[in-house]
Amino acid sequence: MSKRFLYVNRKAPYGTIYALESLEVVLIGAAFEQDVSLAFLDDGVFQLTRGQQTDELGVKNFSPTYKALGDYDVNKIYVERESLEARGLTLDDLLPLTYEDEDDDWAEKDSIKLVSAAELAEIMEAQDVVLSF
Amino acid sequence: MSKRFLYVNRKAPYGTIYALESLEVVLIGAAFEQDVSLAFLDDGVFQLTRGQQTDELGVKNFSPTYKALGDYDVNKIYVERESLEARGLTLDDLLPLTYEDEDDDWAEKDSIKLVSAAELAEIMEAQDVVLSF
Amino acid sequence: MKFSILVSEGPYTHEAADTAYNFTKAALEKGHEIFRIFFYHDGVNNGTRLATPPQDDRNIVNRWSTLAQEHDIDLVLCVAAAQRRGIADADEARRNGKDADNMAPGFRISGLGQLIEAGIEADRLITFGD
Amino acid sequence: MKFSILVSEGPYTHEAADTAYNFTKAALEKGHEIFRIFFYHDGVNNGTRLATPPQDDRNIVNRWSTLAQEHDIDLVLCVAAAQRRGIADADEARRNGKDADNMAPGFRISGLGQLIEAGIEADRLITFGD
Amino acid sequence: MLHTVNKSPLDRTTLESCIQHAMKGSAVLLIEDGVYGAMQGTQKSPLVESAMKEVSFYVIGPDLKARGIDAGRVIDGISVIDYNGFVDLVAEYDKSQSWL
Amino acid sequence: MLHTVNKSPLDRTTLESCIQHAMKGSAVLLIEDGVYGAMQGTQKSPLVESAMKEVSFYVIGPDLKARGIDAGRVIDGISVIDYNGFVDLVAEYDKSQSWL
Repeated sequence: MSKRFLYVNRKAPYGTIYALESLEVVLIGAAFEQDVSLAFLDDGVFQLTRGQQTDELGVKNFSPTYKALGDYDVNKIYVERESLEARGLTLDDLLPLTYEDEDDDWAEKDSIKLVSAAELAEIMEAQDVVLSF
Repeated sequence: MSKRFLYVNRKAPYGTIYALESLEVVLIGAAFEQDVSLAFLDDGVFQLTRGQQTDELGVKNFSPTYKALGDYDVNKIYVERESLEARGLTLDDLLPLTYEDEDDDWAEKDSIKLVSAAELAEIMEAQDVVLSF
Repeated sequence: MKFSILVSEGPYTHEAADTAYNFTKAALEKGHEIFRIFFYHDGVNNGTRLATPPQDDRNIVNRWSTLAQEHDIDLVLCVAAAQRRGIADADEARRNGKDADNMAPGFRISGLGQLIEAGIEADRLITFGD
Repeated sequence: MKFSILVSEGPYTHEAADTAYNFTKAALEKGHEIFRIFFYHDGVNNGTRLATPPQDDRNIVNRWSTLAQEHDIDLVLCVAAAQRRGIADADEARRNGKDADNMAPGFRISGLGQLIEAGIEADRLITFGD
Repeated sequence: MLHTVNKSPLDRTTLESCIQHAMKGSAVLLIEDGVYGAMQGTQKSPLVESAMKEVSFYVIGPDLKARGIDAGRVIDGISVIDYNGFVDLVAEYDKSQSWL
Repeated sequence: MLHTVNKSPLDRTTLESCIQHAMKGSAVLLIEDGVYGAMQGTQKSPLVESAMKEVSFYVIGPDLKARGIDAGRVIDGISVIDYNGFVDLVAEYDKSQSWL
């Protein structure tokens, strides 16, 4: 019996290591055949912004890895609307994350679902294991 | 020529180590014959609350050390009024910190000065070195 | 009931290691089972034997080692997090060409899969962090 | 101008160590003098030679060691903070009865007085922390 | 679900975010610096007082005592518990989420 | 005085406290996660925009770029600088205070 795992991301990238090390857990966890979802809220939505360029900072740019999540069958990525709005962002500011749906002739679909805080609360409540970073 | 050193304390005690390790710097710094002031604002005012009892937590109670500051000639301790008020606290909730004034026949005087945010800004501006924790 | 615990911060700097310890002790006293304690992020710094805290303070590393010994608890340091931060057992040190190791007794180093397994196998997973 | 720098967080976990490094490099390139870099709180974790970060990432500890060697910079780890967190040179390890040490080249361990002195002697003291 | 909050609501938005996502019938446990959220008469007390209509609040006694917060200053209706109570809460609710 | 802020104003009260204590003629430099305070159109932009009448604001370009914040989204009047500019600011002002 598989469990429902939710990874909750509430912190901005680069200022601290939590975003990067959370992603490492998700990638390893993908091999365990559990039901996996990711939630991005509060400053966590900044993890998914397009156009990250880290050369001048001298640190590793790990944002391309989010685009690989679809290949790992991690395609339930919930982004909270209220968090985006408070930061002056829209979905267009975020990386386009997609996956190929094997139940629909491998059609390319969006992994990101924009949800309200109330909807996200329901999603959190529906999990078996919640890991927060 | 002595420099004016200000130690700025903005974090609550016990949740993180900054309050304790800041105090260790102040005690060592007291031996250097500089002009020393301490500022407590934001959650830093919680460092000075009376009645701290850490037995059940299993950590060291370092709040008695603040009372020793007067003996180290550290007696300019600024507490911000707005920070206290936002936390529902008054001076009566804080440790009574005193020193003996050698210029006034060793009379016992209060080390804590309650100041407004505007006054604290002036005090910060009047320093040579500001160390923040 | 079977608990797994995730500790995400190092000793002393954040209270997380204290809360995790107090929680674990209470759980054991109430007869619960601790499936595993997994140390991630700066949490791996709980597993160094080179710490010498002041004598009038608690010794967080030794507390974990003692708990592991007395209750046969599985204390796992994440290998990737440990490598970044310089925590190594003898094997890891050799593999990485280091001339010394620093892991404390009672801990072992393993992969992140052990955290996922901890979430799958236990009835509850609880996280202590910053 | 003469700068002193205080680094209050460990490598990787917070950006402070990166900002401090980038600032130091820029200051040196502009011809300023670095009187001392003092590592306090978790900042002492910048000084372990046992770290093995991923090959595609920066090596924060080695960067400091190289900087110290090339520009003769005084990198000081606070002894009290280092003892709490398990960073030791050979002398400290012997004094504390430890069987190993882990300090990286280019660093030295000393007291908090070195931080106060850094504040007194330099024209500017700037802090990088969490 | 059991939510834990370990940050001061005067310093961070964590408690506010937690409350916004805590559904009716769930519990919020204030630990570490989160216990400042249990105090009466602070700028953030109304946040908790209004959330208590739908959510049960708990606070760790040893964390309150360490910080010198007398039990009499805790908002009415918040239960002060020890680590045994913490363990019981984790067992009682089917899962926990730490708001870090 | 040069003030530095390294925390997101959406997560912490740090920037607000800094601004409250920055006197006329001083400078605030946004670094690390503090650079989110330089963005237009966020819930906290008005805080910075109104403080700019008395205080000069700067932001670290490499930190903006790492986070994918285009220079066009920075509040008008905030100067984008690199680490050389950071060094110059520290030299220019007689002291610095880090709001951690």
